[in-house]
Amino acid sequence: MSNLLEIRNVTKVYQRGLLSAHAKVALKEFNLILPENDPSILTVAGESGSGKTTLAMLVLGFITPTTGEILYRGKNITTLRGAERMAYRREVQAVFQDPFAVFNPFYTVDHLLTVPIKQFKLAKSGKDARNKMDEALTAVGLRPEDVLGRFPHQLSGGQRQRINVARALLLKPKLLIADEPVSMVDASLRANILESLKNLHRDHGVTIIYITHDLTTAYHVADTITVLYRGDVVEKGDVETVIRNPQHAYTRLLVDSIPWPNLDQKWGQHSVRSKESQAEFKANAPTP
Amino acid sequence: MNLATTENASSRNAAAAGASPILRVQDLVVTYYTDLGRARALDGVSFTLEAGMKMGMVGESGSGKSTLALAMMRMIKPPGRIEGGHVWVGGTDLQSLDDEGMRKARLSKIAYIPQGAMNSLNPVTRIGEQMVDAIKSHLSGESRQAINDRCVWALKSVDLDPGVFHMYAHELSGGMKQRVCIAIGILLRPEVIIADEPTSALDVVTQRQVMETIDKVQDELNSAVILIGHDMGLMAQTMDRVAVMYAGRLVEVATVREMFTDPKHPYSQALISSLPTLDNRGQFKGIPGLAPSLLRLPSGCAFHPRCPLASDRSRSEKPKVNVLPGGRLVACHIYDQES
Amino acid sequence: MTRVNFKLIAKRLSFLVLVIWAASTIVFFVPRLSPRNALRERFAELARSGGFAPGDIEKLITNMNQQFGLDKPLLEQYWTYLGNIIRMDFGYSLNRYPATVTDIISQALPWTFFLLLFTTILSFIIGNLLGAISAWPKSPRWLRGIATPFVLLTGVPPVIMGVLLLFFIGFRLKLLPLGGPYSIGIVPNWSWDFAVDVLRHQMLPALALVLGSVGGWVLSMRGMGVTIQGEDYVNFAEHKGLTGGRIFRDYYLRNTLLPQVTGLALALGTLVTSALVVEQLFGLPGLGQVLNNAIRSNDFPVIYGIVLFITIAIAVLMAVLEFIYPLLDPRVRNQ
Amino acid sequence: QSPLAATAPKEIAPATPLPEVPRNQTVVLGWGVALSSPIGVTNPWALPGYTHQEGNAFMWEPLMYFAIFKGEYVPWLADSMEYTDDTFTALEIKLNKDAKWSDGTPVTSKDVKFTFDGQLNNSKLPYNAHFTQFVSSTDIVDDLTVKVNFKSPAPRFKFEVLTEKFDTGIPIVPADYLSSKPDVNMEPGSIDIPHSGPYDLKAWNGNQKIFDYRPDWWAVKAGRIAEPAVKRVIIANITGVSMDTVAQRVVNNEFDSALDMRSSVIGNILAQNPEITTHTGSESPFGYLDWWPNSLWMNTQLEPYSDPKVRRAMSLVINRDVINDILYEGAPIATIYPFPLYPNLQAFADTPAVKALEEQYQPRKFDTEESAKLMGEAGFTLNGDGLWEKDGKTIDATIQGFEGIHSDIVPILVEMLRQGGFDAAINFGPDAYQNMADGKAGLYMFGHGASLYDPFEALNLFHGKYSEAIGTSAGNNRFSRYKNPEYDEILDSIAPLSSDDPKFQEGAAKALGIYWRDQIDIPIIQWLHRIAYNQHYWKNWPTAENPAMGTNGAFWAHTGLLVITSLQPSGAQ
Amino acid sequence: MEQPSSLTLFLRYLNRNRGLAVGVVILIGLVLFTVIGLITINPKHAYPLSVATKQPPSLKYPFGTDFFGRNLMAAMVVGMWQTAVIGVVAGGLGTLIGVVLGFTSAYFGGWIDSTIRTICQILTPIPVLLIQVVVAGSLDKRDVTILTMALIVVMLAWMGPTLVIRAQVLTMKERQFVSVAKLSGVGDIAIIFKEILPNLLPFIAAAFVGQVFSAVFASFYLAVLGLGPLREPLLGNIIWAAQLQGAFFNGWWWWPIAPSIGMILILASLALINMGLDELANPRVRKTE
Ligand SMILES: Nc1ncnc2c1ncn2[C@@H]1O[C@H](COP(=O)(O)OP(=O)(O)OP(=O)(O)O)[C@@H](O)[C@H]1O
Ligand SMILES: Nc1ncnc2c1ncn2[C@@H]1O[C@H](COP(=O)(O)OP(=O)(O)OP(=O)(O)O)[C@@H](O)[C@H]1O
Ligand SMILES: [Mg+2]
Ligand SMILES: [Mg+2]
Repeated sequence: MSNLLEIRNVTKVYQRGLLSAHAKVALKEFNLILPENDPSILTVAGESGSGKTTLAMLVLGFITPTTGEILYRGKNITTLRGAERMAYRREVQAVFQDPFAVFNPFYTVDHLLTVPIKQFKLAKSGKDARNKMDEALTAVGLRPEDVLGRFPHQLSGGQRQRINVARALLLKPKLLIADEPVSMVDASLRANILESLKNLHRDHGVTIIYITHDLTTAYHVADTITVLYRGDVVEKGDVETVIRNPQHAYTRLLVDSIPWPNLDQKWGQHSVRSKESQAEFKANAPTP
Repeated sequence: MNLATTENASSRNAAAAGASPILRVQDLVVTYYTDLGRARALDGVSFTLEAGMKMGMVGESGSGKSTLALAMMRMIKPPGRIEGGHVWVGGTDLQSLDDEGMRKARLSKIAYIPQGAMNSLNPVTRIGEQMVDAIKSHLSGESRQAINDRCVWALKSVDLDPGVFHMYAHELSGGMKQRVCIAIGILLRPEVIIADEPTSALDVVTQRQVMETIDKVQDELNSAVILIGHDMGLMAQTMDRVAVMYAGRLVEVATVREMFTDPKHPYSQALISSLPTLDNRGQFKGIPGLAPSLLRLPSGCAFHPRCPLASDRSRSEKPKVNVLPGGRLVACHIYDQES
Repeated sequence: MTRVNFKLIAKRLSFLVLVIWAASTIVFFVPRLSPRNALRERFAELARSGGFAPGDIEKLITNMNQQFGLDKPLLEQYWTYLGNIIRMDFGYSLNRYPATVTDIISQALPWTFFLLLFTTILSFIIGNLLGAISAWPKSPRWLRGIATPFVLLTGVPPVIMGVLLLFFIGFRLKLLPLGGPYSIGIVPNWSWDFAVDVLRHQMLPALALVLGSVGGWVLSMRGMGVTIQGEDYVNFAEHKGLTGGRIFRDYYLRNTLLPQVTGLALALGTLVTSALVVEQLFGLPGLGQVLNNAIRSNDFPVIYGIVLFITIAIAVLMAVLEFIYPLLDPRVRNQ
Repeated sequence: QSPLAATAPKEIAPATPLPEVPRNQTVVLGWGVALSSPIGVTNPWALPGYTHQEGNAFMWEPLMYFAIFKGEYVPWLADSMEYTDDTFTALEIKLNKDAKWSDGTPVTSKDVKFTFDGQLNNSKLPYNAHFTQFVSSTDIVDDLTVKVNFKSPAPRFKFEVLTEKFDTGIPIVPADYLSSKPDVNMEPGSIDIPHSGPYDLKAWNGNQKIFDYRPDWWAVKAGRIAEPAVKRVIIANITGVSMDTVAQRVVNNEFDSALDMRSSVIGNILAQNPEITTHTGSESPFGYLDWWPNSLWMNTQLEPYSDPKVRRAMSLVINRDVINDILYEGAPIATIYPFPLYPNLQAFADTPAVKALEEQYQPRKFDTEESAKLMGEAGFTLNGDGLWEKDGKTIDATIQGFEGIHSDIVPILVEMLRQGGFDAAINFGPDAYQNMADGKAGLYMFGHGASLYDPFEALNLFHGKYSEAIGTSAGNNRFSRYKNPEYDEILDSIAPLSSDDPKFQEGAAKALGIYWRDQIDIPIIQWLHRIAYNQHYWKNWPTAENPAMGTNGAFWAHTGLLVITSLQPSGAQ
Repeated sequence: MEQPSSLTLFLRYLNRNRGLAVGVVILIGLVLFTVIGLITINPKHAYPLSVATKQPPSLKYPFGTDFFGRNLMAAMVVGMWQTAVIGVVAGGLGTLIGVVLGFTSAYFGGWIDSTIRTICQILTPIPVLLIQVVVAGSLDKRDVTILTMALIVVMLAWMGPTLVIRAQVLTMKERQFVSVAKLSGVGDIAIIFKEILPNLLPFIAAAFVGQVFSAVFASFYLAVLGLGPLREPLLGNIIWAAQLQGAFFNGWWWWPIAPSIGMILILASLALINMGLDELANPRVRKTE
């Protein structure tokens, strides 16, 4: 059985200056296997600076691991060339956090959809392309005539983020990396977008790596979860188990701090043992 | 243990409910005059709040939450304009004050803790200086010692080491900065505190610490707190009352319990049911359609295009605010007859 | 906390050396690319002004070429020249031989220095205040309007400005002297009267420079100001109920002024060039006038010397500002 | 390290405060004080760097001056200076017995011999060429008598070299002081050097130069002149200052005189201050004739200027009437002669022989058609831009000139040439003179600094023996590089003759004819010095009506000493 | 939602950004003056000896005539045209070099970047105008033409745009749409030209205008020092000539006035436009829409 993606012992160290001794270990000996024929949704959670985006960038091939390797369909992604590389580019896609920054402000939002169609030769004719775009937009609940031909700033955040999801739909990737796709979106829209993502997974068998710091949505979207703390995996497993019964102290603190919109689910139910252990995890707060 | 505190708070709130409100907002109207047209960002908002109460203010982005806060502070800047309404704080009508009077009222009567504390502190002066600044602008007669004591008290109230006094903003973490802002906000023990999304940029753990700080401070001052945000979870965790805004109007105000168990307005209902909880894993129910643009609001009830219960009347007539038993406010035609 | 960062200092110093090297190299080779012979021209000029030519001009030129080392291969001259620069020895003026370039610069420098000091400070203060005021939404309308004419004045080259001032204030109104560093016949001395006399003579040239350079500051300050205006901390200051004056001073001006300080060195660069013309126009015996004469007579040691001197001054000023800046701005203090 | 550099002061500041001298005993002159000479150089033999123009003329004196507008010698250090016979091979000089240096020692034969031997033996000194050509020896007869022996007849040596007028001639230098110096060319002089002139240098910096009168000046006692009224001379620096400002400062009585003005400015100075006068009073052309008539010189060795037809064609497109009209308000300044029309030279120009030649060659003629015809003959054709062209190349007619003095005339010439089809342009760069000297360029605006008394020196400028190859320096400003044996023969035959000799007149006319025939250069204008004399504080400036000492009024010339010492107070406070 | 037409929006923008509007209006005025002038006026009259001399402004000679008999009207037209040529050539070249180097530097990074950046930084403190004066002074006068003037000006004027463009490309490069374009299979070159370059147009325009400004200023400066092509009626040359002939003193005030006002208008309009473009390019400075 072949694996779609395999991450083997990947460590990423950011070097500040050329001579600087201060190196930042953003991700430590990370391992992950995503099988090809069993698409799933995997959540990577963790507080700010824990290495989530670094992981996404590694998988997308935008940065190279310091040690370890990332295999796509059994091949190291840094060595991919020609058609294989094109296939990798096409099959591994992303939805990013900021629904504004992904649009080139110079072009209308169509650009986001037409470029991949052209580059990956997804359509036989202009008409075909237009049909495909309409189809994808409709699938995420947008009316094509409402959004096409507009500039990014003329659309709302929700609309923009859904166009992003539509782009992923259009490309029907094998692997979708969603790096905090709803953190900049209104609470009331989150549900809509996550729903689209889930549909994508269900209807097209797309494997999704859902990156978030928001455990509430993670809990709802994912099958399995990996919790990162300063580049280290502190806990991983089935979502239900991890959220309901966290083992690691950090995970417990995290889960306990989730503001559930539920009057019976108040903060402090899984109480943290002592103030000290909380202080231990006070993320990055310099002592005065 | 925490539940117990909540119980305490609610009983205290119940007691306070009888008292006369410390904050009264009436028919506040704000319009932004933009190139593309007039945007009525606040359309006759009225509510009251008693001392010691915490009210959450939720609503989609652009629904006018920050505008409301700024309007209460009389800090709407061009192209915006306050076009009507009153804000009473403890018997003073802020709209009737002259500019100097309003300046004095800020911070001493009504304090605003801004959205994005990350950038709200002057990067080139020490935190202490910024605190002293604020005190001196209001209490000219205060002695050095008194000023110092006040600052130390405020910093301690928000769980910060008094050493912060001598630090610069860039030396603090996000949570600390947010707490410094709160400390500045309470320096003059204002009667009303408005916090605009104080936690949206923080991660969950810090978020919780900040909310607990606000709680604690309020206990000490017994002022009325308005917390703006769009995270229903946060509201459920910390607030006494929740106000829901939609397109510049207040569509529902209710206690937290009522809001989560029995939302009245169709928008509130949709909002509540779209929330993920531990019990409904994997089910999503978004609100269909899109938020309207303030520039071209739908006629009648602004929510009608997305409302499953919309009637012909919703399409043509703006619903007025109905007062339901227990002081609940709902702006929907459905409840017209009940009042 | 403020540890001396030797690595940074070393880096800045080596950068400084590179700047000086680049400037001296440009200045060395450019005039030599032309087939002209400065010495011959110098003699020619002497001959013309005296109405005669020395008998054996060629022989003289050979002599002088030897004396100035101009007969050596270009590269050898270049090395000698670099060596001399390191010792701050710019050689002799061809035109005013036997005066050395260093002599000439040191005589002229005080005039230019004071003129520039005076005008830089004045235009920095006026320009930044006006710029800040014009970008500050609460400043009175008439005050905001005042900035515009100054911006337009940047379009007036210093020559034109100088001529206009001379014509109207000097010729027509006879308010200020028409030129020269001090009144004719006075011997420089350390007296109050002399200082006043000098100041009166500096007024017009300084005015010409200030009027022309204020606009630059207004513009950059305005850009800065508009940026900072929207900053949350300025808004928060208002929420805190601070008075407008205090917000303007402590929150707005302090933040906008800081980055402007770094612009000082480059502004000085432009100002020096303007001063070149203005000094000439007003007959001030400063670096500008010396340089002008040198250019006209192709007195290249003097040209090198002055251009290099100015470059070094600007580069050093830039480095100094870079070191001082952290002291002014706490944000960059520890890193 | 050069000794001159080591000893030259950087700035001369008086050790004790200078005595107060009221404005009405002070004369203020606008001039460059540190433009071409280094501060502190007062020794006439210091080199390079000495110039008499920046006030140093007030310190040094010659054997004799020449009063050009009276046409007579003014004996000075010398009482007399006579050729011993009419073959002009020896000259006897008798010095004044009262002449003294500023240190109180007398000026003697020793100093004269030292001066002459220096010029003869020191190739760096300006008159070395003259001395080596003519002088064989200088003999001391007694303390006050010197005899100069010539190798060949030198009828003009007394006038050209030993007499100071305009910017030529040599001063006598102190033998004792200079002979004690290891290298006379490297000795700055400063305030220490003994000098015979009446003014002592007191202060000198980039802004001004101050001279104070020395009451024990020998010339008063000797009866050469009355006690001067000017007790202080200040040369105020105006280097690079615009003409407007200088003019205005003259109008404001700040300056008593300043460098000469362009034609356009001088009239307005008079209009604005009635106390100011000029050589011709308030009448055009406001100036006196300088010895420096300007021509468009051409390098006659360089294509196409080597073709007399082209040279003539260029002359034919110059309209001298237009020049007079535009630049000089109709005053007849444009000229056809290579020498200034001083009385004696005017007489020469008016001789029937010269008149006949002028009729024959028509040097003043303006005729574009004839010009075009000549150009056609020379093988040129007009191109699309209306410019003469040969082998696809237009004529490089860039006029080399000097910004400060030619900025009015040269643009006009350029335009006239262009209208005549010559591809003209301007070069006022500092390399202009160099281009003239080495002959790489073809066309130059320059004066003939030669004749004052008779036409010989002017004509001698074109002698073939000075015709250097292109690339080597044209000695003594002889830019034409003209070579014509016929012409040389005429000049050689008149060289030993006195100027009043009829043979001389005849030969000179013939040479002038060749000058016109071959159009060796194109004479353009007489050179005028338009100097403003401010009479608010000082009267008795030399003008046409009041010749005073008979010199020109340029204070910067060698004769400036006579101008300043003859000034009389106007009585203004 | 109905959008106002882009023309209305543009006009409204100009109304908000008054400086830009005024600058553009002045510039259009100058261009019209030059173009109409070139059509209707005999350019020969821009040179000496073509008309009566020293005439004050009149119907026949709106700007008067000068000492040498130029019609100052014609001289202004030709001078403006030549100034424009210098400005556009020098500005264009400088900007082009800046854009190419800036992009190369920022996009490829590494040693290329550090070399280009270091060179720029090293050259920055050197007073450009002085060097230009030295260069112009060293040139053979016959070689000084309108074109060489422009080249002299370009010589040390490309560092500014290079650094600006480089900084912009660097931030652009980090923008997410570039990542998205990569994900869409767009190659490096296409990313530069199709994704990044269009967004830099306001910056490039601003850099261009800034370059034109300094080019015009520098050429004017050189001309006023008498280092320009002297026969040409460049505005600086006319002022230079007027100064040499003592125009103010002689009461020929119109002679230096016309070119001075012309130069002030050109430079002021460019300064205003540059300021306006700055506002357009920098969203933080951009006034709210
Ligand atoms: N280019 C870089 N150079 C140096 N350090 C970096 C770089 N990018 C990220 N880091 C550091 O690596 C760590 C992990 O960063 P990363 O962006 O992966 O965190 P994250 O989990 O995505 O955080 P967030 O929730 O804030 O997006 C952080 O400490 C960050 O400061
Ligand atoms: N300065 C302004 N100019 C024009 N329109 C404005 C301005 N400020 C706010 N608005 C408009 O007013 C409306 C209300 O804005 P407001 O900032 O109060 O919303 P909000 O509820 O605080 O949103 P968020 O949750 O995003 O902070 C929005 O539609 C916004 O576009
Ligand atoms: Mg991230
Ligand atoms: Mg808000």
